[in-house]
Amino acid sequence: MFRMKEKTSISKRRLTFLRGCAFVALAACAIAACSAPTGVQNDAARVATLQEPDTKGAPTSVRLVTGAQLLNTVAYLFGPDVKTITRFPPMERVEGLLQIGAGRAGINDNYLEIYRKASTDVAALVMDVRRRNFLIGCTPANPNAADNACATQFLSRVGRILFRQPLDKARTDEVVGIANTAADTLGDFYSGLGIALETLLVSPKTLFVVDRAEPDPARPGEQRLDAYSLASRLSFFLWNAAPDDTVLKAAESGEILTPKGRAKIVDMMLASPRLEKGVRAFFDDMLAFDDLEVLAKDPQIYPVFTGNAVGDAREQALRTITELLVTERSDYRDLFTTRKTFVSPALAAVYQMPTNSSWMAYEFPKDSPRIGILTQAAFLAGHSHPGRSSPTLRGKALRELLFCQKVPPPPPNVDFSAVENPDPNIKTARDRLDVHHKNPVCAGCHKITDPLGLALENFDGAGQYRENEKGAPIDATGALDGVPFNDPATLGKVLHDSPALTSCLTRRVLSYATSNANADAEVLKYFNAQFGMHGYRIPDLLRVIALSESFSRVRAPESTTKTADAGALTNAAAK
Amino acid sequence: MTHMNRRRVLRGILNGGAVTVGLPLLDCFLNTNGTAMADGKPLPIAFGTWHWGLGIARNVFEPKTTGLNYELTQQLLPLKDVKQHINVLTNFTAFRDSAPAICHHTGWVIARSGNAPRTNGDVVETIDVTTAARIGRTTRFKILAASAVNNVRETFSYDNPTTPNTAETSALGLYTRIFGPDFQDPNAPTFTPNPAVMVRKSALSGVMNDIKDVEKVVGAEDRARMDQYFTAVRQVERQFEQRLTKPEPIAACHSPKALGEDIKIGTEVELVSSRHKTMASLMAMAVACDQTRVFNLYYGGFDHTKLGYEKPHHACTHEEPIDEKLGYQINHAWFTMRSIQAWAEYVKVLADFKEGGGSLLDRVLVMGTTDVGEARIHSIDHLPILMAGRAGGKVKTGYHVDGGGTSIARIGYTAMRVMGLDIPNWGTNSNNTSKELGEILV
Amino acid sequence: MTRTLLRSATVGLGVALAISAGSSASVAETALKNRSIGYVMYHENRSIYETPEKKECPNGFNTGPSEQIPLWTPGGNKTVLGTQLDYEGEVLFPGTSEDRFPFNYVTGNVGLGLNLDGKVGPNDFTSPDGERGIDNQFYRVMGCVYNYRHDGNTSINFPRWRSQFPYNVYVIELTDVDSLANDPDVTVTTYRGTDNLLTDATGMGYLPGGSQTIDMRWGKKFIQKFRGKIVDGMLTTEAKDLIVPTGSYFTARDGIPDILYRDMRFSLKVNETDAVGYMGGYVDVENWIIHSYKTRSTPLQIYGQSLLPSIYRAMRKMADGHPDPETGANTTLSTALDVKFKQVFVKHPDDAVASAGTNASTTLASAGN
Amino acid sequence: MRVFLSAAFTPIVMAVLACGSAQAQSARQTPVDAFIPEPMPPSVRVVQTELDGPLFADAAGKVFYIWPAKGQRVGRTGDEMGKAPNCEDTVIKVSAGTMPPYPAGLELPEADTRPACTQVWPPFLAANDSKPVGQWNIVSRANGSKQWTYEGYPVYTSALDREAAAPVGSARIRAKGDSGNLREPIGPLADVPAQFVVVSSQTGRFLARVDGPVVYTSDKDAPNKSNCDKACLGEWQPVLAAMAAPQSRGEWGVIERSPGVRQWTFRKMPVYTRIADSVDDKYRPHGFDGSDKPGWHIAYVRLGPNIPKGFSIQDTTRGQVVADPQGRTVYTHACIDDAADMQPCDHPNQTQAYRYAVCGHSDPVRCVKNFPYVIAEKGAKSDNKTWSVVSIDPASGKFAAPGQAGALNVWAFRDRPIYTFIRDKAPGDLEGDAWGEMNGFRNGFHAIWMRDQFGLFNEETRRDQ
Repeated sequence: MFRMKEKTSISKRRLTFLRGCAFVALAACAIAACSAPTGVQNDAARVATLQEPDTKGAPTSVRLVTGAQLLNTVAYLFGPDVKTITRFPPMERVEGLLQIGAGRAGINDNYLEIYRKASTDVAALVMDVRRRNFLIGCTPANPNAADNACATQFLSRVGRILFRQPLDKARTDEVVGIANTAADTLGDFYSGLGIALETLLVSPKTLFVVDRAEPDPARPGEQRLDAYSLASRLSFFLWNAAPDDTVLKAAESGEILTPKGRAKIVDMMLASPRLEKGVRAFFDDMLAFDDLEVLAKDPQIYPVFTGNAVGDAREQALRTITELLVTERSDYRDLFTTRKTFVSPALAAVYQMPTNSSWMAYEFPKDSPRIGILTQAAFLAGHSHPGRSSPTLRGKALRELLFCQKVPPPPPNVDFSAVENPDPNIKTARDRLDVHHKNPVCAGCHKITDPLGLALENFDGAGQYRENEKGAPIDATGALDGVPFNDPATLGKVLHDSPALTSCLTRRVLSYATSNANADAEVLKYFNAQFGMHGYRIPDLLRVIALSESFSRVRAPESTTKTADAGALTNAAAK
Repeated sequence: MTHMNRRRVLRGILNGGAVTVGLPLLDCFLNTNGTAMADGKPLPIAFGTWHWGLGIARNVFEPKTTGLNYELTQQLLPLKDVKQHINVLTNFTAFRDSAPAICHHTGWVIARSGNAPRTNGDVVETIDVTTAARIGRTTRFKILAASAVNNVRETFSYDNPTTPNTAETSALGLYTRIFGPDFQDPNAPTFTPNPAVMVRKSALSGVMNDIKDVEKVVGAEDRARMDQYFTAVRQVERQFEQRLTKPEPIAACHSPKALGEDIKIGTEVELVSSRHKTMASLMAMAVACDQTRVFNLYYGGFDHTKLGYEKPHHACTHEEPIDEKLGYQINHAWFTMRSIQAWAEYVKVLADFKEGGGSLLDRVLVMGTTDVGEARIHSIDHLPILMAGRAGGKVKTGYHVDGGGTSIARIGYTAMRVMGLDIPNWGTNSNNTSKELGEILV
Repeated sequence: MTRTLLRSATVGLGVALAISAGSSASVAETALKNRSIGYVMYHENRSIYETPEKKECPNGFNTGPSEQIPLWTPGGNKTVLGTQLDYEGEVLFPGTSEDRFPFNYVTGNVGLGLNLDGKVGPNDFTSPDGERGIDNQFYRVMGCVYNYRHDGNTSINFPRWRSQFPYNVYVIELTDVDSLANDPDVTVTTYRGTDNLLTDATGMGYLPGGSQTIDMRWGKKFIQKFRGKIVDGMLTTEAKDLIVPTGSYFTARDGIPDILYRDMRFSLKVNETDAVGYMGGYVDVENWIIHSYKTRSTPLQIYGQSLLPSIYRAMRKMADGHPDPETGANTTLSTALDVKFKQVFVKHPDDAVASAGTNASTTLASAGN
Repeated sequence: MRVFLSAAFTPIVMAVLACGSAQAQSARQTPVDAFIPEPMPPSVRVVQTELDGPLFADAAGKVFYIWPAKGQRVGRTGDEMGKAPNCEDTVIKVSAGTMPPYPAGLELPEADTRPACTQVWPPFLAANDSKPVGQWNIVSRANGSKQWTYEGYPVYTSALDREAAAPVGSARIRAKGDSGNLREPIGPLADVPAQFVVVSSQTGRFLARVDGPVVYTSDKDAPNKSNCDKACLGEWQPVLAAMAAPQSRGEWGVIERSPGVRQWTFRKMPVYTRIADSVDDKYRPHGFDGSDKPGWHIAYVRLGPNIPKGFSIQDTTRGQVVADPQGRTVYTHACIDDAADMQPCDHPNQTQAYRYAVCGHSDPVRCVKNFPYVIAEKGAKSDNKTWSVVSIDPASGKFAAPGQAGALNVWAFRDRPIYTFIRDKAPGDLEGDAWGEMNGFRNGFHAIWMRDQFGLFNEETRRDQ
């Protein structure tokens, strides 16, 4: 607000106009009011920051592990070279996150076949003559027959990691039995062991992360995650992989359930280089980078934006994010004003700059228009049409992905001709959209999205810099909820200072951590304030959340009927 | 049928509000193909690939018009009797992005895997393997591959870069593999179950126990998901069971007469062609006997020779002068013509194979690839693909389609969609596509 | 109609992109930096003038090893020693005797290339647009050898080798440039680059804006400096000896040979994205024959009907440069290359200072025993 | 001809040593080349060889070879997997015409004395009661005798091999392209984790990651301790191991770089690849540029044999070659003939007609002038089996009889004399490389590459181990 006053001196007339516009827009378009904490002021909230408000926790859920989570776990077990090139089934994006969609995804016979194929690939790699000596840890007495001791040793060790808890005796015997029978039938110890490993890999205990609840001794009547479920939630949250041996040990001993023990484990996980994978996975999800997998540009209009450039654009954004937020522990908001990034040969061509033959760290010069992650190819090209830029798509993405707002889809029966088949005399996107805005049905929403996107019009549909469109100079001025800007750099600054930016991030991280998008407003307010107190540093926010009650407290899912399920929960808890 | 766009389906579900099931139930949008059993349901669809080496001479191969009723060009003339059963697809591109151009490799690898290789043998899962995971689960061979090319190291099927699937290179070998001692004639009175299958089936019991365990601790909605998973595992188990029980008799299945002796090894076109024809018949019978639903047959790599002409096909593409009057290489054109003729013979074998009320072609789809477009310069644009069969009524035939320089991965993508694979898109980098070849879909 | 348009647009993709990208305003703004600009060669071929009716070869094309080897030994020797080993020995150590086979030279006087000696001689060519005095005796010899004509195998492969084989990445850097339109004094330095060329998704259309790090570890031999000038966008340079890395796929593993050009100079139309035109100079006959043989052995020479012993004799006959100080016989043949470059950002390794190769002409021998 | 002044080359030699070439490292490591034992027929053993690593050999130590069929420009030669051997007892006297434009049926040089295939490649025969074991099986020869096969291919020894564990018949370091169909020595798998392969080179057998890049170690590291900091990690990439597997074994171990991240060690030294060593391109293979970085070394499993004393290594436009004491590039002659049994024709015990054709248009006198032998100083000796001093009769090109007058003591590589080339004028010149038929692959000369910057990265290297 203070900053806004500063800005008003630039153009009072324009600001007034924009303010009015924004008001109209909100009224007409009914932008979803899911950004509750927006505008909550630090001073007022500071009191609330000291203590986490009482929470009823997130409903327990059952989540299908993602392909990346499965592969990360397999890599932990067997090394980075044991991987399959399987294309895992896609999840559905719910409340802005695939991670929440994972709580609804199932496995039908087609998908099972994909997991089976992946498990066959992995087992074959592990049993390869070059690997097994290093990975199995024992040698069978006779390679052509079953070996109970060796199979038991291997399968119980691997099963514990895959299932995220130790196998009980019966299950161990069962899977060793599979290995033994198969070994004797096929006359090969390793083939038998491979088949047993395959069954562990496709077990629901590997593929589904099940939240199990138990009564919270500190709070009678309330439920918390049990030790193993907590270990899993922490590990998938921070590492995007199943818990490792250390984390499981803390669950086995119950240490993870004590505040001190939990803090120790969380701090260890935050200090590990594996945190980078976790943070990558979160931002990849939040920024919907999976959409880049199907992004295609018109090769005649953007010859330089090849398939390589698309893949590298995603990698660039993720490298920028992890370097800034994890390695340098910088302020999250700096992501929108930083000039530091990484560039590959394919991207250097898009950015019209020299490069090395592989990835290199790079800082755009002070006078460069490239500032912040929004001026990178992933955002610019990812939210454009195949052959031209789109202020609307960019503005919409910014609202939805970074501000957690919902922009409604266009109403039916709209005449898009002004933008789709524009009058050739109209040169720039701004002018084309102006024509489109003459239709009052459209104007409402477009006034929410377009001004943000228009600030990025100096970048074409592939993210290449330009000063003109069809010979006409580009006007990159605009305003965000009343705060004006006149180029990508000032847009970045305005974003940086927008409270919605950080509150949305807080909301997304909490949703991602708990697979629940419906946290209490008060709880969000608390975490948001904590985020601010910690200088908007991501690892600190992760820590606060990982150690919070909101993270470990659970309740039964709403739609679950009380009877049998409650019994099951109790039974599980009693174990 | 209109193929429902997956994203649209998703949006539909989301906009509809309650989402109680995950994506997998999209399966319900697929028709009944691929899962038909020998219990009176329609005969199962099957997928084949075919390969010929060294592409085409564009000026005498590519038809001048598209659609039905195109005129057969000089190199396509051998197809005149089977024109109604096939589609000729021309002018597709193998986009390699920054990957190197690997001679005789890049073209077919992208056609069959959607991914540009960086070295020889750098081949990710090929289309036949992906398709077999969907439709080939119940048969004795998930994939059956044979090659009239006399080289075991030459294959066009990969699970991954380190796992190529080799093809049978002798006709006798192919016969023995299918109809030798391990053949369980569906029409025979006796049956012996395969112990390796038994082991795999029994291993599933552990997974099912785990599902039951999990079901105990989850809510009702999640239990429905576990039930769905249980059903899927049960289905796999049933597929194993099916392979362990005596199959239903199949009227069209007759174990062919044993091959007395192998067809001579050699590269001479007449020899290759006779091996190819024998292999084609064996392959057709293997499909009819439901021994496999995914079948690869390779007619040629590049060392075929012509009696009385000293250069093998590949050398010929480079070494033979262009005939100044005709404007093309005469002997190369002859080799290509023989390849197209072999394709015609293959299609005819399938068309003439009677089963049910029709022919084998009614329920198969065969995709014939080659490694280069314009042979003389070994180009990887202007790539052609030949297709045959109607895939259970989902594909119409008799067309020439001009791909307009789009990615050749579109054809593989279309084929897999036709085979019932629920994939929203296919291919990597610039070959990624979600655009089917609508021109040949019913 | 739509279809036809679409198709022709796509057919031309590689080529069209290469040209249209030239108009990209943004690259233009950034390409000339610190008074310098780099280009990487993506196309190279011999300048051969052809007419559709093949008027320049009234006696037809020359025949190659397939046609000639059966006639190699009169009376039909049936031994490996008398045919194969004799022919291969003859390629490596060609004699000076009269050719036993007739050779078809280009007739007429229309040809492409540059006027190297500043004179208009009786054997010189006149370009289709009327420029006289063009020296290109290489064309006189090779114009009727199918391999070197536009759809000959060598002509198809040379551009590919040039653009795709890392050994051959060839970079020129213009320095001291005040304007790409007119500048009386610029420096052109040649290098070998170490990076892949930037392409569109087809891998066949080359784009400006890539980067090339100079090879100072192994490539010093290829460095040469030229003084030049730009007049109305046309860059011309002085002539110097030059070694150009010119390997083929077939010799990727062993024996990559280089071509020695004598008195080579550039004549290129330059702008912010492209440099297109000629390199003209003289090829050393001995060096060239061995280069040809090492990059394309006899079975590959068949591809375009080139019979090296005959070509050697023809080259000796038409040689028009660099007389041997002892015998007075010319040792080189005037030639021109059609070359195309795309703009690249040139990076010099930190620890290396670019310096001209000292004695390009002396490090490659030009005479055997 | 310019005089080669050895003093002038000293700086280059020094530079090479400073770059940490194999030669400079030879004192640091002992040759050990671990392999995974596999079931073998009773009379088979594994021998350690200098350039080719562990190979299968007979009781006398003579190395085994196979001859997998391979398509030629015309036709196909070699043994088909699982089929009867094509290397027979009959003497072949005419050409097979595999290389256009030369037709089949031409009389081969010295046809009257040309040996049968099995005289050059004696089959490794099995006893009548031999039983298949592991990858070893038995196939019947045309004459009814039984021959061992390995992975389906008939197994042979080579008559050219004079010493135990010294394969002269053929090598793992192979010519490419149209090189005819060479025999391949066979051996067990190297005992390295599956992320790695062992690649044979003239400098020794070194480690590479299975997907291509060369593996290095750093002087800054200590045993079982990596000191590669953030700046270092910008250029070098630790080769990571599984975090939850036992995996210490033999010369291999793991260290925990940081919590949850384990790095492989080889002989206690942490191993890395260099990020900029490009490998994802068929034509830009193993980058060795990391070895130019001070303090970094290629991780050799076993160093190659020392080059003869006084010889040097020279830079060329595409890597480094071995040069004689005067700095002249040295060449070997390689040859395989055009008969159906594709016999080698590059050894002093065999016909010299091929070499004479390409070194002097079939004139032995011109040959000696064009490609002079590299004369060994009196008393010169090699400390290994790869390099040797042999006595040659310059008139015939064959080994001289003991005490023969006029015989020359010359340097040999793999039992074949080496040569310099008259057209090379300065160190690093390579005029003689690829000199001959089919780029010198079928019959011609090649430099001995110590570092091949632009060599093809190909499946055969990948398959190496």
